[in-house]
Amino acid sequence: MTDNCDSHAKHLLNCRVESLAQVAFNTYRLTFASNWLAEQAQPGQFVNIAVPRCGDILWRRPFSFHQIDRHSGACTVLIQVIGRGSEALTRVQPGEHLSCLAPLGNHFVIPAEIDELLIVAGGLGIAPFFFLLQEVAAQPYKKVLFYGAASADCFCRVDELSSLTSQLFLTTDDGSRGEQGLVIKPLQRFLAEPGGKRRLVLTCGPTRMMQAVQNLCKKYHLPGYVSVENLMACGFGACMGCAVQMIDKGLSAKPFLLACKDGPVFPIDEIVIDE
Amino acid sequence: MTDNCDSHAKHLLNCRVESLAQVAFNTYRLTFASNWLAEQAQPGQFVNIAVPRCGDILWRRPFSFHQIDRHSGACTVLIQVIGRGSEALTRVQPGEHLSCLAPLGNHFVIPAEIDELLIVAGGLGIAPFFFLLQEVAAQPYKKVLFYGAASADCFCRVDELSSLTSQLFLTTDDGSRGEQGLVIKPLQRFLAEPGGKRRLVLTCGPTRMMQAVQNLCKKYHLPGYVSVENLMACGFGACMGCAVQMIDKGLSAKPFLLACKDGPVFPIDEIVIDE
Amino acid sequence: MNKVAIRIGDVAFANPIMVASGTFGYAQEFDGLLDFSQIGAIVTKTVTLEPRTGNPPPRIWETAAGMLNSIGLPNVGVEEFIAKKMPFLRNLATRIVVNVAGKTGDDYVRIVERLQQVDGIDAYELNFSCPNVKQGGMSFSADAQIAERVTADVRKKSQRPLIVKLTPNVTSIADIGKAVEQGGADAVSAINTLVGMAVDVKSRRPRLSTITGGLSGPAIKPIALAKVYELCRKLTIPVVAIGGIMNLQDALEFFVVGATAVQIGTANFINPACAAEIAQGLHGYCRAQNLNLQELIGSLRVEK
Amino acid sequence: MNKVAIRIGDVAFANPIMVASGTFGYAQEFDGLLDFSQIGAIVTKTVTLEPRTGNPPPRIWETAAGMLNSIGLPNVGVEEFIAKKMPFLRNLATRIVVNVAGKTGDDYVRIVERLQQVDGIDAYELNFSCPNVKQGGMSFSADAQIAERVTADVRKKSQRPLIVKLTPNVTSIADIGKAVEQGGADAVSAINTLVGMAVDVKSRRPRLSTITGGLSGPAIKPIALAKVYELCRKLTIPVVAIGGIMNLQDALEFFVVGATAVQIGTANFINPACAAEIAQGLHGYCRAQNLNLQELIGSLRVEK
Ligand SMILES: Cc1cc2nc3c(=O)[nH]c(=O)nc-3n(C[C@H](O)[C@H](O)[C@H](O)COP(=O)(O)OP(=O)(O)OC[C@H]3O[C@@H](n4cnc5c(N)ncnc54)[C@H](O)[C@@H]3O)c2cc1C
Ligand SMILES: Cc1cc2nc3c(=O)[nH]c(=O)nc-3n(C[C@H](O)[C@H](O)[C@H](O)COP(=O)(O)OP(=O)(O)OC[C@H]3O[C@@H](n4cnc5c(N)ncnc54)[C@H](O)[C@@H]3O)c2cc1C
Ligand SMILES: Cc1cc2nc3c(=O)[nH]c(=O)nc-3n(C[C@H](O)[C@H](O)[C@H](O)COP(=O)(O)O)c2cc1C
Ligand SMILES: Cc1cc2nc3c(=O)[nH]c(=O)nc-3n(C[C@H](O)[C@H](O)[C@H](O)COP(=O)(O)O)c2cc1C
Ligand code: FES
Ligand code: FES
Repeated sequence: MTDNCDSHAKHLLNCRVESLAQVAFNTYRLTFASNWLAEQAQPGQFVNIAVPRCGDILWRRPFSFHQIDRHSGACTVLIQVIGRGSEALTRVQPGEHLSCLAPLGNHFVIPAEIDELLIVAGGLGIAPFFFLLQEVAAQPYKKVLFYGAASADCFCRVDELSSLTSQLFLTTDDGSRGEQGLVIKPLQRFLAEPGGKRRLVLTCGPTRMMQAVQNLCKKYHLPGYVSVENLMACGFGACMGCAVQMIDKGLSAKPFLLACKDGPVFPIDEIVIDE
Repeated sequence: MTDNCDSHAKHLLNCRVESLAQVAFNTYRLTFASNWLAEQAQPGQFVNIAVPRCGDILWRRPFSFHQIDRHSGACTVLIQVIGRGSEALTRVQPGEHLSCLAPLGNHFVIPAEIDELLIVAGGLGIAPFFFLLQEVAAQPYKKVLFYGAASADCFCRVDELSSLTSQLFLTTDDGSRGEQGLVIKPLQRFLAEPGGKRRLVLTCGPTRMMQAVQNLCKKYHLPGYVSVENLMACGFGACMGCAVQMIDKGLSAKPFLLACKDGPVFPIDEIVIDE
Repeated sequence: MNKVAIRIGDVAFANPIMVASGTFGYAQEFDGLLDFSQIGAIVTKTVTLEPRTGNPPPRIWETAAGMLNSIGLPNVGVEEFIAKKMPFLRNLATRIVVNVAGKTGDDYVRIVERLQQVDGIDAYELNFSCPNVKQGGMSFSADAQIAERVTADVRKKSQRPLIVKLTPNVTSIADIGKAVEQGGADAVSAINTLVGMAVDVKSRRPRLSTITGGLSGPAIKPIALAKVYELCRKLTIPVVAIGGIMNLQDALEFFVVGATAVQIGTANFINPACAAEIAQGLHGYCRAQNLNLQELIGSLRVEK
Repeated sequence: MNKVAIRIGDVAFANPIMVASGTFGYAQEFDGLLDFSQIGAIVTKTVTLEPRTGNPPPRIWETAAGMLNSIGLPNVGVEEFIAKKMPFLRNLATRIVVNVAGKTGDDYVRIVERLQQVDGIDAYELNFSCPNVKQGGMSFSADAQIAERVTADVRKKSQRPLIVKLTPNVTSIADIGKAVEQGGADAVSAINTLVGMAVDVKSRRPRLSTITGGLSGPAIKPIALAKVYELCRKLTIPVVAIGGIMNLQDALEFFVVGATAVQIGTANFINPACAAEIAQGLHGYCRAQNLNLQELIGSLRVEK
């Protein structure tokens, strides 16, 4: 599940922007064209996009694949505007070209023999799970999504997600949609009830939330995977900047893994989840 | 003529972009709104515009006032794309706001008692003279424009300029419009013929051209003014970076003047014209 | 209550936002562009004993998130400064710090002696570090012994606080800082510009007439922050931070590592009202966070 | 005819465009992203005697036109480097320069002694200058005597060219450069990163786990150019230029001031094919201008 993808697989691509549309508060869907990428990309992997025309923004910006149309070659990422890079990327025009380094990182591999797939997403942590849910749509196991956001207008594509899942729990910080409070609350209740024997937990989102999921997995002895979003200078293992600390089990001589190459998907009981 | 304008006169203004249109090869007309500026600005003065959204471009970019509608408050500059700053400024959208520091510098003051005003412009050096010609339209003296460009498609607003002048000489490097060769050629012929007694020469353009005009002024003992385009970090006398060397006449203790404050308009026999 | 007031020596400053030498002229050019009373102090363009004409053009070049300059300290000299520039400066409702430079230690002493007779000056900043003056300059800033001696000599003649401005172009800025502290400086300011260069490949010429010049602007902020942090840890006198500060957030970083005050340099060229805006922003920040500037200064958390 | 070939010691390089240590791993990550045979040399990530795990996160931070890193030289150690990394490296159609670092002078000698037994290595680069290694490191690069002695000691054991990599964080980089030249270095490379820092104002924490780190990228190019120029004027051995090179134009500036070769660092992260593109560009430039690289090197015109 945390297999490195073949290092030959990544390419530097010049991709045409097909569309850009706002999908939620401060959040945009950016679609670009690459048939090759649309064939290669796996849920959990990401693309590192160069910010155009901003000479002082040095690094590319990493975004998870959010939706891939394997036939048309349309690759979509979900971009939340949080700083100058993401802002600039949501100002590109259809027809422009973006320099994309992809596909990067490892990906989710879901064993077929589970009963329940529990996905816990906070905010933009939802990004990779849309793609994942599409890919596993035909799988027989139950898919439960716990999706928290700050406010009702921050949710992305809830109707579609609803149709891709067996059960959907929404929470908001301000109670404007779904349950009020942290997304951990419905997860806690869910886990407290007896359920499927072979559960697998996946999570992506704010640090605090992922830490809470980590604790719950420990408590309930559940296998789980976390997708981290460390700062990245390169995104392909060259700078060693995106180190993730491993939980010291007294075994490994290798205390650090690289988020971009060994991850971004890690077994939830293996790494220290930190800011 | 090289009077400093009152230092209180400059302001930091947030101006709405009204329009942007290509007018020649690589050259755009940018119009923004400021009633105050449209009242204040004089031909020869310039505006220092902050390049939006480009954190690594530190300095503002200076542009001469090219056309001012004193009634509507529309202020126009002519922008040639030569680097990243000018490129970014020709991507702004109407409705956006630009941070403008203006009016800056001194301005042309044409004595009423001349017979002939000879203007020698190379390339974008034409920018300030459109405004000047509009302002002196009612003056009785003859206005002769020598306007050189690389190629026919580089000329800006020739028809309008033609109607504002008594005589117009066009030259292109490639002969695609007007006379082939340097703009100095028709000027030389013109000066060799007997003409108006009281001639005044104004020039703006490439260094070599301005040097040639300087030499001709010397040869024919003509008064003249040159508008320089030094690199500027501030545009208002704060950095002392835009120094212009004075011609050593053994008189002045002040060997350097500031292009942004003492200029950009200088008596042509006073300064060393250099890259 | 003023939450942002500071002291250097026995002089109080209403707020810790100053404008850096050489980037604000003698303030006249900024008249009408900002309210001088909102900034803590104006540090003047460097004044020398004799008038200086400065370096030939080209004097400036833009670099990635920064700029190079080799202005060369053009100024009217101390006498004309007193006669022509002080009348305007002393009427401004802010502190005036006069930045002085000399070719020899004696020059510094003589300029300060002369300025002691003049009203309206609140402190001196000794520029030991301008990289663009060919004769001398660097030696003062790179040699701890000389720096200490010159500081001590000036100290004897000065009844006003002395701030010594340090160059970053040394192996250990703290060694020089400690030396001038020893010499009696009331504060140090850092950093001056870093030695830098640019080349026009087409003409094969340096972009500056002096070949190398001084680098300033956002590009150098990380370096300035490291130097200021080093000084704050090793010295007991206040540190005035300079280097790439463009906005409130940048200024706050320097306070967190321990700076008592900050100076805005290159940013004045781009936004002439920058220093006043940062000062206003700092008031607002302290109010909103309900803290005194003193609580912010040196609040860096380095345990972990 | 190859217009762009260069020599360091007795080794010829097909072109002067190298990739800088620590920014290209051991080349594997770049497989498929560029044609290795197009670049002049690969300088490996620093190799130490024992394996190192590197610094805890956070290790990187983006700054204006630059970045800070405090990676801390994680590497597998010299034995595993030989066993696991050299097989891939020695099959590449380019020169391999192994960058080595130690805590003591003796470490450098031992690593090089060991590497002498290994095929496929064309030169060594001695990293005297990494600012992120707490124990030692800095002393080698800031002290001319130590630098000379260690160079001389390694020289005795090495049959391959020695390039000594210098830190810019010193008062006079030329003094250190002259010392290692004296010690027998075949070339110097400069600059390593500048000490820098950034702070998270909200949490009051440094952005890097090690508080300070190394600044690289376009922000430092002007500083690198000034240091390289200084070295080129004062040394007789070749200077390999490093610092903020993002494109051909940047590289040309360094050749004009006198660099014999250049290394591409941070740019590899943004455009993994950068070094190959610059090398191709240089071929094209020399062809178009009808000149040999040697005519370009040191062609700066400073009379005026
Ligand atoms: C593997 C991976 C996948 C990602 N997928 C997505 C995605 O699908 N959609 C999406 O919107 N974002 C995603 N991100 C995060 C995204 O890359 C950052 O939000 C973006 O790079 C910010 O760039 P900026 O220039 O706008 O912000 P900056 O101006 O660089 O930063 C603004 C502030 O945000 C903080 N910040 C920046 N990047 C991160 C980060 N990665 N994690 C935490 N804080 C950060 C900075 O510390 C700073 O305080 C992903 C990150 C990684 C590593
Ligand atoms: C008082 C004044 C009035 C001006 N009026 C106009 C005008 O009306 N219309 C117009 O198009 N331009 C005008 N200019 C020039 C204009 O300011 C520059 O072209 C612009 O700043 C270039 O910015 P950039 O970021 O596109 O180029 P950069 O990327 O900064 O530079 C690209 C290349 O052009 C060179 N360059 C940059 N600025 C200048 C300059 N000022 N002179 C000579 N070479 C330069 C640089 O050396 C560099 O090689 C004026 C300049 C001054 C000082
Ligand atoms: C154009 C220019 C001129 C300067 N002149 C002086 C000077 O006369 N005296 C001085 O002590 N520092 C001078 N400096 C240095 C600044 O005061 C400041 O230390 C440096 O620019 C770093 O700060 P910044 O990055 O905010 O600009 C000058 C800087 C610039 C950019
Ligand atoms: C992430 C990172 C890691 C680095 N690791 C090393 C290293 O292991 N050994 C070394 O000698 N230099 C190392 N360097 C320094 C570079 O080789 C180079 O000297 C410096 O980054 C300046 O060049 P640049 O601006 O082109 O990046 C590292 C630089 C970066 C950015
Ligand atoms: S981001 Fe460079 S190694 Fe992971
Ligand atoms: S541009 Fe700053 S003084 Fe002229």
